Amino acid sequence: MEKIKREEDAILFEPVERTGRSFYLTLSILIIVILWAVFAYQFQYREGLGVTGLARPIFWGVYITNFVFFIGISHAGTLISAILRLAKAEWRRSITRSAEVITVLVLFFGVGNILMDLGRPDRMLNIIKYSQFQSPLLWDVSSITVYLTASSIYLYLPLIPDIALLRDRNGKRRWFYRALALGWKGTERQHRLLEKAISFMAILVIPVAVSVHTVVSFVFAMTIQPMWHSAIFGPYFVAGAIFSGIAALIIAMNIIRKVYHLEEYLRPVHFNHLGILLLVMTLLWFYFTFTEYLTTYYGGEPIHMTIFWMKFTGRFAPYFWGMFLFCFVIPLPILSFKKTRTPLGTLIASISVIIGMWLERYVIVVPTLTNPRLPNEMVIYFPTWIEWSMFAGCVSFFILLYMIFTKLFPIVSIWEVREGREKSMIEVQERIKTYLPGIGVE
Amino acid sequence: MHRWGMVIDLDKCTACQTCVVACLAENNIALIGPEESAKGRTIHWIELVPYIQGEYPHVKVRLIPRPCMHCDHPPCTKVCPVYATYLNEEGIVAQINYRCIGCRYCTTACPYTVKYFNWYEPRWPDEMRGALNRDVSIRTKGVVEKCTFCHHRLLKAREKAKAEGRDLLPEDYVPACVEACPSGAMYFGDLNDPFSTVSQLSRERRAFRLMEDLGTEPKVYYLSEGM
Amino acid sequence: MRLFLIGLVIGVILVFIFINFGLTSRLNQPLLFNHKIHKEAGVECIQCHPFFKEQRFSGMPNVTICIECHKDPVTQNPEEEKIREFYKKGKVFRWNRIYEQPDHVFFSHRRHVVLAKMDCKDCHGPIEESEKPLTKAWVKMTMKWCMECHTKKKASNDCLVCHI
Amino acid sequence: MKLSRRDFLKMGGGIGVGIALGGGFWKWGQPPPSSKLLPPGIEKWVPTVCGQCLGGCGILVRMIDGWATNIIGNPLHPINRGALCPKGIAALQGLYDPDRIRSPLKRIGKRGEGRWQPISWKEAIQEISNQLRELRENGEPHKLVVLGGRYRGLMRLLWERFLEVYGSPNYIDNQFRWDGIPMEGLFLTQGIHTLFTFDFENVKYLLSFSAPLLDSYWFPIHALKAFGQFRRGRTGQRGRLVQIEPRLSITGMKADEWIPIQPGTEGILALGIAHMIIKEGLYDKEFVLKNTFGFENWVDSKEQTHIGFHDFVLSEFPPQRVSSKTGIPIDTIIRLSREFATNQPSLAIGYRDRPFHQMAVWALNGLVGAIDRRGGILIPKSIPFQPFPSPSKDRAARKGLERKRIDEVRESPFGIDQPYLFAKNSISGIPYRPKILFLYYSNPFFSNPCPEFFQRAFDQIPFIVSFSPYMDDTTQYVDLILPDHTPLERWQDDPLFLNNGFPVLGIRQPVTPPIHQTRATGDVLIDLARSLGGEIEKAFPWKDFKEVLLYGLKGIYESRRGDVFGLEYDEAWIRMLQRGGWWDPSYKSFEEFWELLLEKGGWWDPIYEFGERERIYKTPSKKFEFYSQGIKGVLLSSKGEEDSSFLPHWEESVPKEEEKYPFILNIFKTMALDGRNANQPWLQGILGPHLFEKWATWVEINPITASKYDISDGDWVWVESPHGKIKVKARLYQGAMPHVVNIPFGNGHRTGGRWSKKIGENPYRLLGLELDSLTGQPIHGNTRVKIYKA
Repeated sequence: MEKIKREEDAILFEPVERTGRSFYLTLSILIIVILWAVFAYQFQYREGLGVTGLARPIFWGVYITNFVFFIGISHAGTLISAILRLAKAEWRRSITRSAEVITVLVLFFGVGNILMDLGRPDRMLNIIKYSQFQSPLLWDVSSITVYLTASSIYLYLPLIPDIALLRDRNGKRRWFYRALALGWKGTERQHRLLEKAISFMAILVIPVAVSVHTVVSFVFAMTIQPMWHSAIFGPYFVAGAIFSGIAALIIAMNIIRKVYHLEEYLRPVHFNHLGILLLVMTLLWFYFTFTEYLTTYYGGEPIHMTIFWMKFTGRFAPYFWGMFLFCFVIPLPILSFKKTRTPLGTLIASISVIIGMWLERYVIVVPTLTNPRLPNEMVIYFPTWIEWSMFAGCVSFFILLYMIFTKLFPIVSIWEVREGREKSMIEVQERIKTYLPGIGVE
Repeated sequence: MHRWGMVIDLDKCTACQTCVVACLAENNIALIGPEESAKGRTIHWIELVPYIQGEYPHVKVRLIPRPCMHCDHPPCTKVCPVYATYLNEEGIVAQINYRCIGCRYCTTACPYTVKYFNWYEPRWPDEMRGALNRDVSIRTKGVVEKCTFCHHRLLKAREKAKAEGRDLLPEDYVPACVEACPSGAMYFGDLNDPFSTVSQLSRERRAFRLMEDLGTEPKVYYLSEGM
Repeated sequence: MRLFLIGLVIGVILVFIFINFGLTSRLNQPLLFNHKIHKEAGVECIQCHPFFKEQRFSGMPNVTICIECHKDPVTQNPEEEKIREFYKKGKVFRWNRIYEQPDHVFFSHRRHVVLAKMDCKDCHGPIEESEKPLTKAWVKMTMKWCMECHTKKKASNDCLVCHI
Repeated sequence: MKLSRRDFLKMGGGIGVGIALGGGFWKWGQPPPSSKLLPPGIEKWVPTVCGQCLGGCGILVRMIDGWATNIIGNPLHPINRGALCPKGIAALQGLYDPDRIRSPLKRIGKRGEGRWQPISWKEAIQEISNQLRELRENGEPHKLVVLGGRYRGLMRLLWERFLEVYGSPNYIDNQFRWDGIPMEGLFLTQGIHTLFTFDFENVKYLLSFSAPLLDSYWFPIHALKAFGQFRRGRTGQRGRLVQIEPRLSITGMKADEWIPIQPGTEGILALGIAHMIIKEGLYDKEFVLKNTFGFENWVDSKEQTHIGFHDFVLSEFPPQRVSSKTGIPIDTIIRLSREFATNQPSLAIGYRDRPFHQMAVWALNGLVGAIDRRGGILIPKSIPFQPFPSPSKDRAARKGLERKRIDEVRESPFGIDQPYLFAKNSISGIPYRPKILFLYYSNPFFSNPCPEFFQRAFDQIPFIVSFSPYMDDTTQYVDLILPDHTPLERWQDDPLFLNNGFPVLGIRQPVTPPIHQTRATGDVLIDLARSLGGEIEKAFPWKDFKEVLLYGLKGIYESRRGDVFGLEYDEAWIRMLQRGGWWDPSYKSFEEFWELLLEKGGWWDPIYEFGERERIYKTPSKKFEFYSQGIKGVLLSSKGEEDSSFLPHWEESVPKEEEKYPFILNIFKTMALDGRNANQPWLQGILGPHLFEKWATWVEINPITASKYDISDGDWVWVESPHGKIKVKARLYQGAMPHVVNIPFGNGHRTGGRWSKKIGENPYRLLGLELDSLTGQPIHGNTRVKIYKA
């Protein structure tokens, strides 16, 4: 048995070592989309933001929606992997890496969307040169920077032993792996240090991750605009972020599993467990949404109610009810039953959640701006091809980077899987002994 | 220290919009054509805001000229990440266009929607360029702009008064909108001076401010219609 | 691949070096004006730059001002002949501006010269000793430079003092 | 480390890509070159008179380096005292309009095709004078017609003088507009054809019958400036304004009360109010006794008894009838009549409705004695221009002048020129067909109701010349364009008066030399006269229009009246002196007078003399006539001797095809556009603030009506009348009556500049040719339309 397993680990090295035609095909399609988005952006840069559908008073649109959305997705990884690691959930071993990568990569697109949204991107360094820390936008900048650094380290640390493995396999790009492996030899001391560092980072990233999305919500909540100025926004956003993050992770795992034939590593049980997590988040999301809108409704302030009704029955009803459909109505039954918590079932639920969460961000940003406090002319916002192109470009670029990552590094943590095989059985037994009465060794 | 403020008497106001056009001419505000206007991209630093209440035939329409309120507690300045908008010592909410990165956070934070964004580079036909006001800078695309209480006039007035060796008189510094108002419905001056017209009017029984409950403490006062 | 990447880095560095040091152009003036001679001949600044006490700007002299003194030759200098040539042809000098504030800066000469009683040389340096037209500003008038002086002289550094 | 050739190439490639990328990013990251403003310069303020409308505001134009950079009101000019209206400031965009006509243009394509060839002024004048000479040689000088629009001053005299010595009686004044000065009412009651003023500032109760006081008053600044004074200028007294109008206009919004009324029934409401005032005995009995004629029944020289206003109104206009016609509750009518009669001084003001409706409103003023008093209707003194010497006419001219006018105006009771009759006669050729037409300040293809009619008339005229500085719908259709200067480039006089009756003369001077190759029409006229030679040349001894102006001003200098503009407190001083028979002007010689005029902006005579009856009442009875004897002489032949035809009465226009066209069309004007200034983007941006409308033509519909027709806010709809249809944006508006739809006039130019061409629609195209029998002008508010989704 041992022998077969050893051979089967080889499949984890396969993507790094061998590249098929379909990879290049996908790559070129993605690159075309990205180039198209680059073209769209340079058009926007040259002409001004007038090429978007934005106008007064709807000063923010898809870019800001995407910003919140991408930052939300980034909660997938680090937070989940950190919690699972700290909880010593053994089933985490084959999924942590793919989760962490999502975090690091998607953060760039969150930040990127803010930059795309700037009227004068050439002056973006003013944010650093003349920072005004009273502005929630600056809080975002700081917390995202910290989060990016922390989650990059958190991704990198568990990567070191695997890089060393690659270095030692005499494959391609040895110089590259040699530089990154930082002289990992797998000694006892190194292992001890690494474990320590990983668990330290795991504890660190959790508050950072929570703060990031809280601060993102503060961008809205700190203004006095109706239906933004809400104390619940912080937790609401964090819950939403974890929600969309898990969904993104499930989608990514499904794809990796199919493309790289990792059925052995990413088993239905993983999807089942993640599905339960997603179910919890669905209910939590519903709870927050319900609270938020119920509070508004009972307050009944006219300025809030205009927006409220606009979402419930007015122009934004399709978006609002779409959000409700995708975030709640579709995923809830799928995730509620063990029978449907299959890889496919969770995939459908996750895609639905991702669409729903994007709509949620849109429904937060746009309707409030459409109805400013002072009477204003009716302006209808709809994103132009530029904004859609950039959205497509961001998604494609993210997929591209993700793909490239899988080509450079194993997407399932090899050493952790091996460690699990070698040590965990005993460790778990030992551990259970420590918390259950009656079977203790004493 | 001065604290500049404005009073608009709605009883005298005729809703003629001279203030709007005077402001456009004074401040080199970009020409926004029909297509862009239809998208809601008009730039009017001061504009008439209509409140339509009731139903025919018992309908009351109020048209309220709305410049920047120059709040004492401006919600917009707090959120600017680069100090491009701030409250200056004399109570003017400044907008430094050259510092602005165009994130439009202030525009969304302002409850009075007084801030405008340059969606495109402002352009004029060559025949008209020479007629621009040389005392006011031209904004570029991608920056936020708004009413400045014609602050450039204060610079010139103060310099003139100083050169003539006298104090700044109330009539030295008047924004373009106030200067042009045909029915004399707009007043401008120092709210800190208890005897100035504006500060006396701001204490009048008819005086109110827009959305006082938000606690923004605007320095633009209105005098309500009627007795 | 590795070498390509190294090359890439070198290339980018080269571009930055080029941008930072390579791009300083020199300006040519229509006339080789000698500030020193004029000063020595007792011509005051205000005779050629007539507005700096009353206006924002100081005013650049043009043919009509020059010709007042140079109607008939004063020296043998061929440059002087140019003035009369320009005058005859009805042309004007197109001075290349060296000190020019950008559009978003409100700078007033009167405010500095009359009200703050500053000397020309405080900003323009020892211009009266120059024998050739300037090709480069005496000091790069950055915002930092302005603000340092304002701080020193306890003038206001409020953005709205200069920015319009 | 050893570098192979391959490695070297790789590295080189890297460097290349690095440079390209780095350089590219740097270049791309450079801020776009900012549009540099012109450098500051020395400013100069030039006083002149605004020419954007007929308000006559004094303005100061801020000139820097020869560029007009801003316009403010002239604080010395008594009409506006430093204030302005939005149009005044937009004059900058009129001056620097990039689509101005830059030189004389000769048509090369078909008429209306818009293909032009620039020609020189010499050629242009040559061409016209050839045509004019030929016409005279053929003995038909009367076939020259001038269609003149809205402007003032000596230029009109110059045109008339030109036509006189040329031999044509045909100066057709085309300035009728519904929102214009209700002159017929004044003529019927006071026998006066000239202008008058309302002393708004001193009125306590203002009853407005659809008068567009704050929307599109004939002299906007007069109303705008007076409004502030009317409201809060007097301690302890705040003027009350009641607006009776089919649409909640800006005036209605600013009024204390808006009373919606069935369109076209303002006249009967006025009579209903008169009925109540008389019934309750609230009228000014002393004034009516002393100063009016035809109030009580009277007996003429033939011993015939005639019914007076008193009995006529009491019998004909009981509140029940008025209420059912106007849709205003009886209670309101009674309240209005009491308020109006008891809040003295009160004033009633209407629009240019049909003459006897105007007279009905005027009768209200007669009842409360609001004639020639503070807070009433004032008749200002005229400005003492030096009259032109009477010209000698040659035989051809004398013969031409004997011919009937083409619009048969001498048969019109009010002496109003009749452009519609001119158009009709041009089409029919009876009595004759014009051969040459000059268009000055007139754009009938756009700003006259039923513009197609004029187009048909123009098709019959072989040679048409336009003097417009801008391309407009009519100018597009002419043969030769001689572009005028814009007002800021030319010399002109602007005689007007204040609300309190003081005569004012503003001097318009060029603030900048002509920007394009345009010429002032006054100068062109003098040139034309010179090129025609003979008596015509002799009648124009002036070099240019400026000399004409100086000639006219001599009269003012010699009249020993008034003074150049001064500060407000000077006014009191001058008045005091004049009361005492002194006259102490600030000038000693004509030259000094002229210099001061240019420096201050004009001349005025700050005095109004009350009680000069021969100036106030020019009726046969020398009194305010409730029974118009003045019109009686003219009308007797045509109308029979019914007394009610000479008393204020109501002429109902019968609705046609009410089922097919369920809505009444109400066309209104906005402050920004009255047909002229559409190519000025600043004005396009402020059209309808109550609905955030800009750059458009829209139709205001009552929301309940709209929901019946399944029309929602912002839909595109067709508005169709029996005469045409236009596609406009529907806007739901609570200030619209359920069966009335309102469309603003001002946009819908078929040609013109970049900012006006093909923007919006012209509602005048929906109107037919129903003309008032007395004035020959279209009737307001009797067109019905239907609406359906586009």
